[in-house]
Amino acid sequence: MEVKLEKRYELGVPAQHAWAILSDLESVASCMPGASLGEKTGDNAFKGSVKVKVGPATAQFGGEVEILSMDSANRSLVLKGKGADKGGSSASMELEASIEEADGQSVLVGLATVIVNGKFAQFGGRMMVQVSDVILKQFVDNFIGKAQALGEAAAPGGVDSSDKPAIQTTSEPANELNGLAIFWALLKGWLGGLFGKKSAG
Amino acid sequence: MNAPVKTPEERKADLQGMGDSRLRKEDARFIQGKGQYCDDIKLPGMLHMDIVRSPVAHGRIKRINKEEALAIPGVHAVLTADDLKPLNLHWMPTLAGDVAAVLADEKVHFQMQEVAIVIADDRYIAADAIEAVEVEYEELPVVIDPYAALEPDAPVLREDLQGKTEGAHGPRDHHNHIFTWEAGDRTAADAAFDHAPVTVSQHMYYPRVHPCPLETCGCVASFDPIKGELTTWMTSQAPHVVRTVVSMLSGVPESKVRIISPDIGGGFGNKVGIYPGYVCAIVASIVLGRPVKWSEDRVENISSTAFARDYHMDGHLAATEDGKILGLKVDVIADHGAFDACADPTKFPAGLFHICSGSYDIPAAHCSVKGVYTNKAPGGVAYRCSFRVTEAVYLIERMVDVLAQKLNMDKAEIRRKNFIRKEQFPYTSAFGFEYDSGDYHTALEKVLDAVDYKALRVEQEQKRADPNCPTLMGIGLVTFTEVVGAGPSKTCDILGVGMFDSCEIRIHPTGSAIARMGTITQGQGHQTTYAQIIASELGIPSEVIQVEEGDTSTAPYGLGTYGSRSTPVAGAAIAMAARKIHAKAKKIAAHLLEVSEADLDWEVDRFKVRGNDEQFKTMADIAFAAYQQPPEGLEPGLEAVHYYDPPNFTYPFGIYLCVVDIDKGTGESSIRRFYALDDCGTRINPMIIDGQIHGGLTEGFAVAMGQQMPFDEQGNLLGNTLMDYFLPTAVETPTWETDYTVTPSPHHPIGAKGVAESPHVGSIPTFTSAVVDAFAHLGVTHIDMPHTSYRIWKKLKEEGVQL
Amino acid sequence: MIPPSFEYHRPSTVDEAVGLLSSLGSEAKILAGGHSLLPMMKLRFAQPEHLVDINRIPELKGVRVIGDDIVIGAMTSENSVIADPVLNEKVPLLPEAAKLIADPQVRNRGTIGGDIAHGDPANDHPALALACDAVMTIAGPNGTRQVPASEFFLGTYWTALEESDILTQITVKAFPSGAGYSYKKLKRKTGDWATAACAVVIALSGGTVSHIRITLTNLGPTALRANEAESILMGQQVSDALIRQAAEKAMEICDPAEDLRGDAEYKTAMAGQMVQRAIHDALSKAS
Amino acid sequence: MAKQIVKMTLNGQQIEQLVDSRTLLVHFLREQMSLTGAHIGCETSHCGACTVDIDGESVKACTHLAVQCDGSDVKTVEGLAEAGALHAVQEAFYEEHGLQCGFCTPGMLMRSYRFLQENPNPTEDEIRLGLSGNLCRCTGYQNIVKAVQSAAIKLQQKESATA
Repeated sequence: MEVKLEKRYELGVPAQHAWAILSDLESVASCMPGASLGEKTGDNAFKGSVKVKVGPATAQFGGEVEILSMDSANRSLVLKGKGADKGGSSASMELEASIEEADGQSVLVGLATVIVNGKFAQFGGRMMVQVSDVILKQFVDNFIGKAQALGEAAAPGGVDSSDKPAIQTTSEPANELNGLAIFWALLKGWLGGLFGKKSAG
Repeated sequence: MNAPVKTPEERKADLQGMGDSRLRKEDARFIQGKGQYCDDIKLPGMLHMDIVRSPVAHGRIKRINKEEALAIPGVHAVLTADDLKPLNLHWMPTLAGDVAAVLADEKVHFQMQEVAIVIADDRYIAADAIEAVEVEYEELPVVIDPYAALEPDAPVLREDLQGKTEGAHGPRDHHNHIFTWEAGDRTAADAAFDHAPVTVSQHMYYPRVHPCPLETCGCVASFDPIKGELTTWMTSQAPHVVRTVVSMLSGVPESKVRIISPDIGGGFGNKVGIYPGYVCAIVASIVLGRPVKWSEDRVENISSTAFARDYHMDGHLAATEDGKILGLKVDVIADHGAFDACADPTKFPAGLFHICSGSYDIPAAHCSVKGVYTNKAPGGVAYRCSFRVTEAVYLIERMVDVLAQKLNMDKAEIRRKNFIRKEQFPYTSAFGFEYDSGDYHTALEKVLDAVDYKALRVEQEQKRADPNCPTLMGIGLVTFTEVVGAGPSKTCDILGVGMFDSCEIRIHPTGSAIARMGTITQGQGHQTTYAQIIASELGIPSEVIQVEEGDTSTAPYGLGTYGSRSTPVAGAAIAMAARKIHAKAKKIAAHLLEVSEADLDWEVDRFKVRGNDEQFKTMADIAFAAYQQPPEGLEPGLEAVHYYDPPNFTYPFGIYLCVVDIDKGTGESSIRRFYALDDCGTRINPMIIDGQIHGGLTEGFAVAMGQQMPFDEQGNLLGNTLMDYFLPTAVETPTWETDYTVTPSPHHPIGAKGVAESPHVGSIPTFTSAVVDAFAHLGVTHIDMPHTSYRIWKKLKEEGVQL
Repeated sequence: MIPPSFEYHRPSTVDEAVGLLSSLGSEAKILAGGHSLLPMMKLRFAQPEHLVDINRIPELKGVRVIGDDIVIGAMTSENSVIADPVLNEKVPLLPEAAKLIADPQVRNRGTIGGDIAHGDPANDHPALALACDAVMTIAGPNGTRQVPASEFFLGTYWTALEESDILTQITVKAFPSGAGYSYKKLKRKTGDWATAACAVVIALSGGTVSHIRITLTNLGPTALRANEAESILMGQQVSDALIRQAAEKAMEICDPAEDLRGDAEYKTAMAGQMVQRAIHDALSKAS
Repeated sequence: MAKQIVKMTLNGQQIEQLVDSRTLLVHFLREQMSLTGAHIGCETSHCGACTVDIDGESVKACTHLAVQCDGSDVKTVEGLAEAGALHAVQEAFYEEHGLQCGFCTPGMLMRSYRFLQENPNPTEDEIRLGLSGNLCRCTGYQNIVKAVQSAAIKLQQKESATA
């Protein structure tokens, strides 16, 4: 089962801070609810795992994540992750993500193609789009948190000119997607009217 | 004191023989929860097997890690293809001349394919252990569409067959091509089309569906290492065939293999095949020396064992302006999935699809069926029908409707015009079938009168004229002929074994009897109806006739129960065996009555001396004498075995009419009326026949209105639980009206033709005919199944029908 | 299909249950009717280490009238809802709609609270709760709180319930006198979830609409209330044309997930059909 | 593994058994108690072949834990006939040809048994709704409906006879 998700999230942080996070796989991973990076398996490749809780259901995928291409000039990258769980499901995601600058505002733009096979596709398909929405909102909240922290870290000396300041450790990333976080994610999502367009395929 | 003397009619009634709506002998155990189904069997020391299955539809197995599973307390073994290789059991032959992986050998070819098995103390531990077996796959491009599979650059699905240009059924012209099978005369058919004033063509897809009996597949394999004997209880519709195959596979002599089909919770074709689960449980039992049980769950059942249909059909008819059909051409792309595991007679890779000229006198016809591999589960079984006959009947009945629409003729009229006439029987079709008997015109008129067809058409006209009418009304009519009772061994065999069937009858000294057959009931009521045949033939009350089936150590060899072959083939064997006994009994009677056989008349339950009602010997008297004082030169005892090789198939037919009302707003359809007239020749037990017809109609309703096995592009089967796979409840199921005519089969000893499948075969195109008819005034000639509200609504929208 | 191992707990009071949930943490799940949770466990989607069975907590069952509140215990079974005299008299929408849920056996186990707490937009009670202006009573580690239905359903499988919370009561008020009501549910077969469903409560005074609720099942990430559709009819004399307009408004807020029941276009269209039919049916019962 | 003692009345008899907390009632009955009447058809509570009676209610035993039956009164098809006499629904299913392969029958019987106590004088539509949690692949339900109608009459006659 394949689902395409197109998302735009206004970040309210300077673009280079956003890019600093986005271009660093480890900090991106730490924004992903339930995700953790393991050993480095290549220049831009890591072993990784992600645990997702949706209501009573839990999915734990182990696999690999790799940055296929990165274009710092345009602040965009292409990332591929794939993995499998023990219960007979496998999943892969190809994500084109970039930071756009629109009238001083930085916007995180993501186009994700998610393919799920096995039990989750057979039984979970009904909920895939909604659940992805929820997970991505959680991701973006963590992302903004980190980017803002960067800003604070850099101040008062003004924003570091280099696009790659040292990553500060900020609020502990959620070790799994939990109901309360989702609650806020959704509430903000609605207030901000930020839900993106989606197309189930 | 003397018992009152009974009239022959009274004695006949006492027998409960043929024609009697005798209550079922098997029910006593079922209504008290004492049936014995496969999963009810519990043996000392029995272990449980569960199966690790592929989540991907096409992939290479990179790594299998058993360690974690083996570490779980209570796990005895984890086996993969590598473990089966030394035994040469990792692949097995299929009934269709292909091979199928028992456990995936380096590659998986469909989602839910068997990859490894786990043997554990109980099913709970086994279920935990399959989760602990880690399998790493390299995903390969998936091919779901058979047309795409035939593209030159399509991925190679069956690497094991690469370079093989010759398949079991002739040349292969593409790496995903299995066979191309043809019947009829292409030249003659082309000629008919060349000169025909009218031709019509229609493409139609018969979706992949699943028989889905309420009981899934399973077995208990028990190998006795001391005696070297293998006993297996198995949900099988053909235990003897299984015994032969198991012996061939395992090397255990057939004399030491015993297959027992216990009570079976419905088959409908799902339990004809020999599945990896069976083979693995048997191997595990041989390896571990302990009984091993395998019980499939519902998701496994729908996903991996025995789909049916999946035919992409193009039909063409040539005709005169006034609707006389001159020629028929059919081209089919048959999606067989990953392995060709269809259960058809060996010489017929498309089964008996060439019955597709139907009930009509068509001078020239040709059909061609092309089998294709895709990344789907193997199967292609006959789902409550004779081999591919459902597809054939659907094709021709749809085409005749399409032609009628083109010519603006009434459905009934065009059928009257093209029917094979009563006096033409026995009739040889353009495909070479010799139809045994039929009277289609009489049956059609009976149905049209019963439902007042004219009035229905008037009502339909009025509703079409009224824009505010909330429903579309459709009338479906189907006049089908089946070919069942496979089959004559000159044309039909399975693995080289002719498709005869058998019966052994033993009359005990006290006049009761035991009879055994090579078939196996799955709800058809053999234990009841078979006894009725013997009762009528031998004058022994049904009540004292014990019928046993399904145990290969006691029953004579038979090919099993599917394709409506039990009554046509085993039923004939029963009559013939009884007649052998009857002949011997007559000799004994003559001896006892001290007259010549020529002076004896048979009356219900006795031989009597002609013209003297006082002088007679009942079958009970004769049975005792057979063991006590047989005549000179006649061996003692009273029993017989008969192997019946049918001279021909039988050709049951039926006329079905359906009225459907479609909600213009939601696309919901409601079956207002369904009238089914069946002619199955001689009727053995009318009560059971009606029950079989109700059931077949209901399965037909399910197929036509809701059943489907949808796959996404990655080969995930969506909807493999009973939440999504449509099995209608009592609420959705229509109320059925049944009727009959009787046209006995001239070549069958008792004139019976077989019945249980006609209602499935005949009803499916009737529903489609009705749904399409609701749209006919808009120029719609065909709508593919299933006719779900969703799909019908899309059609309503397409045609601009507004509420 | 075999569930994974877990520890089974059977508290006899709500406090005990909440205590268990907070001490056991995120690996504990509440077992109510079990007809959503156990199948998920059998498919190994859910693998909780602890099940807290709240079926033997008397205070969670039954329907009581407290002043003009009708208080429904969260563990009241669907069949009890169907049979309850108070609900049939004062909130007849609930029993009528409950008859369309699952099948007779499942309705013996399935509970109104479980149906709501699961947060599945396909479940029927969320839309019914919105139509009845229900208020949810939630017991948690920090005592009990009340959340109106309008703020309870937050997304697919997500509600205002936090990890150690238990939904204990659903409180509704009697319908206005003479109110008409209806639940129209399109489904593939008995026992299925709704392809689209609509609940309507409507009251008239002097020929115009004085009270109306229009809510939708399985047409978005949560149950939906069609406010704009309501306002089209509110205070108006109902006409077929207005009903059609209201249906169109309701369709505008639909965002259903595509599945085997149909695509978004079909489900949205069916929402329109169900809304119209439910309004007509409700009107026929209003006086 | 978490095992617990469970006490229940099973077909009129007091029993006390040690069960694993995850043991499904249907497996407990079939494997631990060797009562194989309740069958497993779908495992997702759709087919009703596992229907049993718990404390006067029809329940699908494939979606119910054995431990949940602690202190309950459980009746299975094996307990339907009393003192060797078939129950009216058993007689009726036999007489009206309400079964074929027999696999759904125990569930159908147990549901009909309970349904006719919930609604002693049902219409055909009420019967079809009342049995809508039980699937049958063989009969098309027509004779099952007839059987339930006939059982209803039998039970009413028994009533008036004893009254």
